[in-house]
Amino acid sequence: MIRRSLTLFAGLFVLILVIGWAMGLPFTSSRLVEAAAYSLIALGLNIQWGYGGLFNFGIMGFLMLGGFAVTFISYPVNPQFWGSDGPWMLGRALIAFAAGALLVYGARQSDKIGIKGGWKTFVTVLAWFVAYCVYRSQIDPAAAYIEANAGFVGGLGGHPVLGWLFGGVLAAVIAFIVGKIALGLRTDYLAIATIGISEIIRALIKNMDWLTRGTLTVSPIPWPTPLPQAYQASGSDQFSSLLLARGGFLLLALAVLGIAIWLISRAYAGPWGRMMRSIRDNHIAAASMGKNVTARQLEIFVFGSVLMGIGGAMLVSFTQIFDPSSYQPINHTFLIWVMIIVGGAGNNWGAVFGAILIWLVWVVSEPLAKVIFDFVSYWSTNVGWGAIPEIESRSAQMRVFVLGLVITIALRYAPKGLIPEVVRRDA
Amino acid sequence: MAFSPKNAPQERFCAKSAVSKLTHASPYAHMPQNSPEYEPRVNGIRNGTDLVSSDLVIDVRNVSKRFGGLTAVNNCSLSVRRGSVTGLIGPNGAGKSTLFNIVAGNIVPDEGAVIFDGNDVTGLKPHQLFRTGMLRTFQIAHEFSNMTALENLMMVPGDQPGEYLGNAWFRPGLARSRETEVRKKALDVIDFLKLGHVRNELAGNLSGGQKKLLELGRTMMVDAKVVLLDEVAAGVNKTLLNDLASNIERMNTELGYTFFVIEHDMDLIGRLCDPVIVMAQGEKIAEGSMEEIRANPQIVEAYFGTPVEVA
Amino acid sequence: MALLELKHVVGGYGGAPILNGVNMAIEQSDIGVIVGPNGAGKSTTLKAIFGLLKVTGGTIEFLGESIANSLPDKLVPRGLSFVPQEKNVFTSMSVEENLEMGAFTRKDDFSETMQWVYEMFPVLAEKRRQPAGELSGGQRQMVAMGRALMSKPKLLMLDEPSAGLSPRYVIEIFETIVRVNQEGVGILMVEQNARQALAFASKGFVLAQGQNRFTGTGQELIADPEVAKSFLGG
Amino acid sequence: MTELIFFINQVVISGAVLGCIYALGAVGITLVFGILRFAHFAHSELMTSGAFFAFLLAALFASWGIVTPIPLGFVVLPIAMVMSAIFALGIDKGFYAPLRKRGAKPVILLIASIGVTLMVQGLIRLFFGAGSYSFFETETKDVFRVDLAWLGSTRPLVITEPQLLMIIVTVVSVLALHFFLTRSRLGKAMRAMADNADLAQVSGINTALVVRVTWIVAGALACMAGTMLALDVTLKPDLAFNIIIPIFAAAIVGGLGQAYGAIAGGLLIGFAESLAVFNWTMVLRPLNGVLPEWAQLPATLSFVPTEYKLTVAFVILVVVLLVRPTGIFKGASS
Repeated sequence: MIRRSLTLFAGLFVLILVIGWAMGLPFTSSRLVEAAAYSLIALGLNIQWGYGGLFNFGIMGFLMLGGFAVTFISYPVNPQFWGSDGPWMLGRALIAFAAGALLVYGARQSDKIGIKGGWKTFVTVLAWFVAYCVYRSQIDPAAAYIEANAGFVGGLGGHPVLGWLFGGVLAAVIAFIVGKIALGLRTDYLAIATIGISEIIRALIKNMDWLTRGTLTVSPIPWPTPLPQAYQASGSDQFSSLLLARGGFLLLALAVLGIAIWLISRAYAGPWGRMMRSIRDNHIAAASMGKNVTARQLEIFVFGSVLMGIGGAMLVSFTQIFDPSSYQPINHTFLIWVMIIVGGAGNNWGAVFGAILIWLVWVVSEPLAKVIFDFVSYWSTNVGWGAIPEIESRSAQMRVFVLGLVITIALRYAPKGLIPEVVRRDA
Repeated sequence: MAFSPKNAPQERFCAKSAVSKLTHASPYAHMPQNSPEYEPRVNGIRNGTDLVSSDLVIDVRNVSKRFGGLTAVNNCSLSVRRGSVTGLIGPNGAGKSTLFNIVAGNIVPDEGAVIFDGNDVTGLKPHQLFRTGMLRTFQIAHEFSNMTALENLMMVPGDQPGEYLGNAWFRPGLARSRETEVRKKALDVIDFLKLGHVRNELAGNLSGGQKKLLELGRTMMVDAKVVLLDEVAAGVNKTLLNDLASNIERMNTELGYTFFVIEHDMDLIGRLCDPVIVMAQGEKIAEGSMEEIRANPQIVEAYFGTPVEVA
Repeated sequence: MALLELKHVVGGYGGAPILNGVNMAIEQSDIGVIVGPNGAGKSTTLKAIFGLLKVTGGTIEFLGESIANSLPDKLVPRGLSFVPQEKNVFTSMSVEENLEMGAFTRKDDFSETMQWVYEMFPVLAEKRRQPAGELSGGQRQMVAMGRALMSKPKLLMLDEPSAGLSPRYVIEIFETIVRVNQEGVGILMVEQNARQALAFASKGFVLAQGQNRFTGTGQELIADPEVAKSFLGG
Repeated sequence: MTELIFFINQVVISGAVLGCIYALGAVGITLVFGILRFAHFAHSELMTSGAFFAFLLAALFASWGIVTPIPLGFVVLPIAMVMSAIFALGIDKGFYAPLRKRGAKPVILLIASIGVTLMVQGLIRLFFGAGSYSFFETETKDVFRVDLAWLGSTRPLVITEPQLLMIIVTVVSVLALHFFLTRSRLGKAMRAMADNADLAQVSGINTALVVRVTWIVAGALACMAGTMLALDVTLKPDLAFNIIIPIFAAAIVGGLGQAYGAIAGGLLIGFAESLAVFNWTMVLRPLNGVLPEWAQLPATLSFVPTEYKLTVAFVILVVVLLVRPTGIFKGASS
């Protein structure tokens, strides 16, 4: 098993060298930083699906939360907003929100004062409606005012690493709420529910212009490590300063990844992992053996989502732009699933391997498809069938097909992944 | 021996033979018998230690459960005496398994209450019942199929420090020392069950009988007040079954475990259980020793069956 | 030539075999009853005959032709029919639709057979439009038997037809089974109510650990002290 | 009265159109779930590919100079439906059947259907690029305006020809489906297998045949839904991928496995979405004359801003799952 893993990783290393040789070092170094972030995200899904058997199809939503978090923390402070009535109006909206929440909570407790059955339902629905109206009455003008006078709220000017951490925290909070609502559902319902939740998160982030600038995008978001410009200023040439800067970012990303792997492995190797696997295998028996299945599933869902949030924040930090409309279920949910299925659910190294491999396949399939198309086009022109039209845009679509092909082949011929889960045998 | 409870309370030491037989008011009546001190509905009362004589460790009161149009358990009342091995028999579909699932918290009854050790535990979740000291096995083995036999046992003990992320990350010593204990105990149990040769095998690959043994082994991993055994003999070979039975007897007489057993194997019931409760159509129809049950023509008809007159 | 003949049948669900050499022979005039402890392979035998699990050894012949590992959609038209123990009606479909499903493999007009079934179970005629899921346990068992009879089988196999029924219904179901047999349908059934069923069985088979332990007429088996002691509960 | 007609135009008609499309999509999903017990995610791609089949056929017909009184999309629909049915059968044979044979869990089939989604979408994009197409490049989209001045309305009732045809076609196919499921032998066999697959097999029903019929029906209905969606708006490679959530919501709200539930769920979600984003100010404007200065209605007054239309389906889904987990009609529990 170990030999197989080492061989596969060695192969991966060779693949990276080949890509580096063919595509150049700047391209490859960028892809490697992204691969590190995707590894972290894949580990998050591995925890949820591989360890916990939970079906999360809403990864995109958690990545967006992470992206928003790092933007909010690390983007420079917007004096126009803080100097206007905006904070005050937002405060009022916040109070309205709290009041609404209190109202709904009160309605849900209304049976204590003798309102029962249908009446309680009626009161609760009415409370929801009133709370919604109260909140909208405050937030709508506040949003309009901020958008008109200050553009958007802006950032807090904090360190990007703080933003990564906040990404994890934000993802944890949302995952907790989502888990409370949805984790009791059957697998297929859970899949649909999590997709729906991620779509709601996307709709909110995309349209809350006052908070996120929506489709107008926010950039440049600062790096946690020195930017290439900083190296250039201190006298390095363009090429090496680019590499130095990316190398620095990569080191930081790898450090985060390393810490994550260390923490996960430590927990998973012991009783915690055993308990989680028992819940995944047979939650009825696990409950009868005293494990609090609901709480533990929530725990693992939150844990996994935290890694997704941090990974999503890293990606946005690296590209320096937060563009809500660039998030797509294919690129940000299904891609991660393919990584896990191909790499091997339930095995951390499998998840990392799958993440790096699939990310490279994903980014390389476009130029590769272009080369193939060019070749075929050249040949077909010579034969007299004419050239392939619009090669550029067609090659860009090729990777979606390749992704689908890879996952179906993996399910058929290596259903447990390339580095499958290891059975923990006692010596 | 692997099963010495650390702080076995003396009052639990209560062998079958040592307890004088309860007088069963009218064991063969078709109506459920409610002793006078029972109130018909006690839902919602918790920790009412006064409700029950401490002699009864499980006390099921007027429980009903319907699935759609089918009434699986119908106003059923029965009890299990502390320290006894109580058998539950009845024809297929009599509601035994449903009743078991209600007692174990896997099914919430429509009506009635389950009193466990003096507390109303109706509606408690299985993992909460585990903490009160009630353990169960399943009729169809519920093994953790992708874990080894040893892991199947090691996961059982509650409150393992290593099951909490904080301890697993920052206090590995604490987790490790408990882990060693748990492992030792699991190995003892595995040896006792003669499963040593398959301890590293995935539980999903074991034979039906071995899975059953593993289930029994899980109940040995902790010190339980009551163990519910759901058809533990099915698929277990005779020799092993003998070991199993003597083990159950020993756990009962020496360590004071109480057992509540559903079983189709009449030999095993006859050997282990006193009293035996007979259920039919969701109700308790009789209770008594195996000899008494066998001697009753009505029960023999309902359960063992009598020849039909055919033209 | 027997209607159905099993010789040294070995089979299981892929893992260790559950059947380790089962022998049986049933004529069209027979009522065969299989008894034995849980896990002895009683239901498994019926499933093996009906192609629902893999037969790896021995032969199963129906009307002289090998039918081992044939699927039900090939067996039903040949004259075999099976009533499973649980979930044996289509709960969301009406009684009449349930019966129609039993006649799915028939291309000819089956209204006469349906009439015959309704005569045998008059209560079903009353409830023909009602969803089968709303019926009581005993009535469901009748629907299940009716469904199986709609294909005009030569041999009807029943898996614990009396399971979960009150004693009154048990007797009724057994009487119906005898009546079906008198109409010329061979019966092979698994029963927990062993003594009761063996009383009217022309052939009895006691299975244990996937093998025949005793074979004889029902009366012989009941009279055998060893069978009575080990398998009939004293 | 003008306001009422406005309401009908904005909510009733557009809700009905959306509801029909959701319903036809959800029926396919629910049938596949009932028979094969897995959530078929790639249904969106059956819809999109079906629409492209219809589009290609319509273009072919147009190039032959065939002119029809109704939009070509509807004329070629039957042929496109046959092609889609064959396509669906092919997908099952190529990707799902081998997994089923191995005894894979429904979750694995669900993931496989994601793979199929990606492949089909990749192929469509490969051939058609990422742009959008219209059925009405050569034809005109007829718009019927029913003048209702005699009712005192200053606005006409507006419905386009495709919308009208769409509603008619949906009603006809739902009726046909109803008769197929309740009267035909195969339809009954499908219901039987959805009810209890093991018993269906024991009864001698050829379950492999039922699976094939299911794919044929699901593929054909998906093609119909996709084509009608493309006729109503425009044809894009991600045409149905964007509405798969409301369609799943419709199937779940109706109770997975219940064909009639899916239709009800589809209509419910379609109307709910239209109603949620409806701007009440348009209807309530006469009140502005009565209300004092400070309480004038704002320019837009809707339950949900238009940007959040998609979330409506999901909120309904969550509420239904929490209140009645098996859907409005009791769904299958796998």
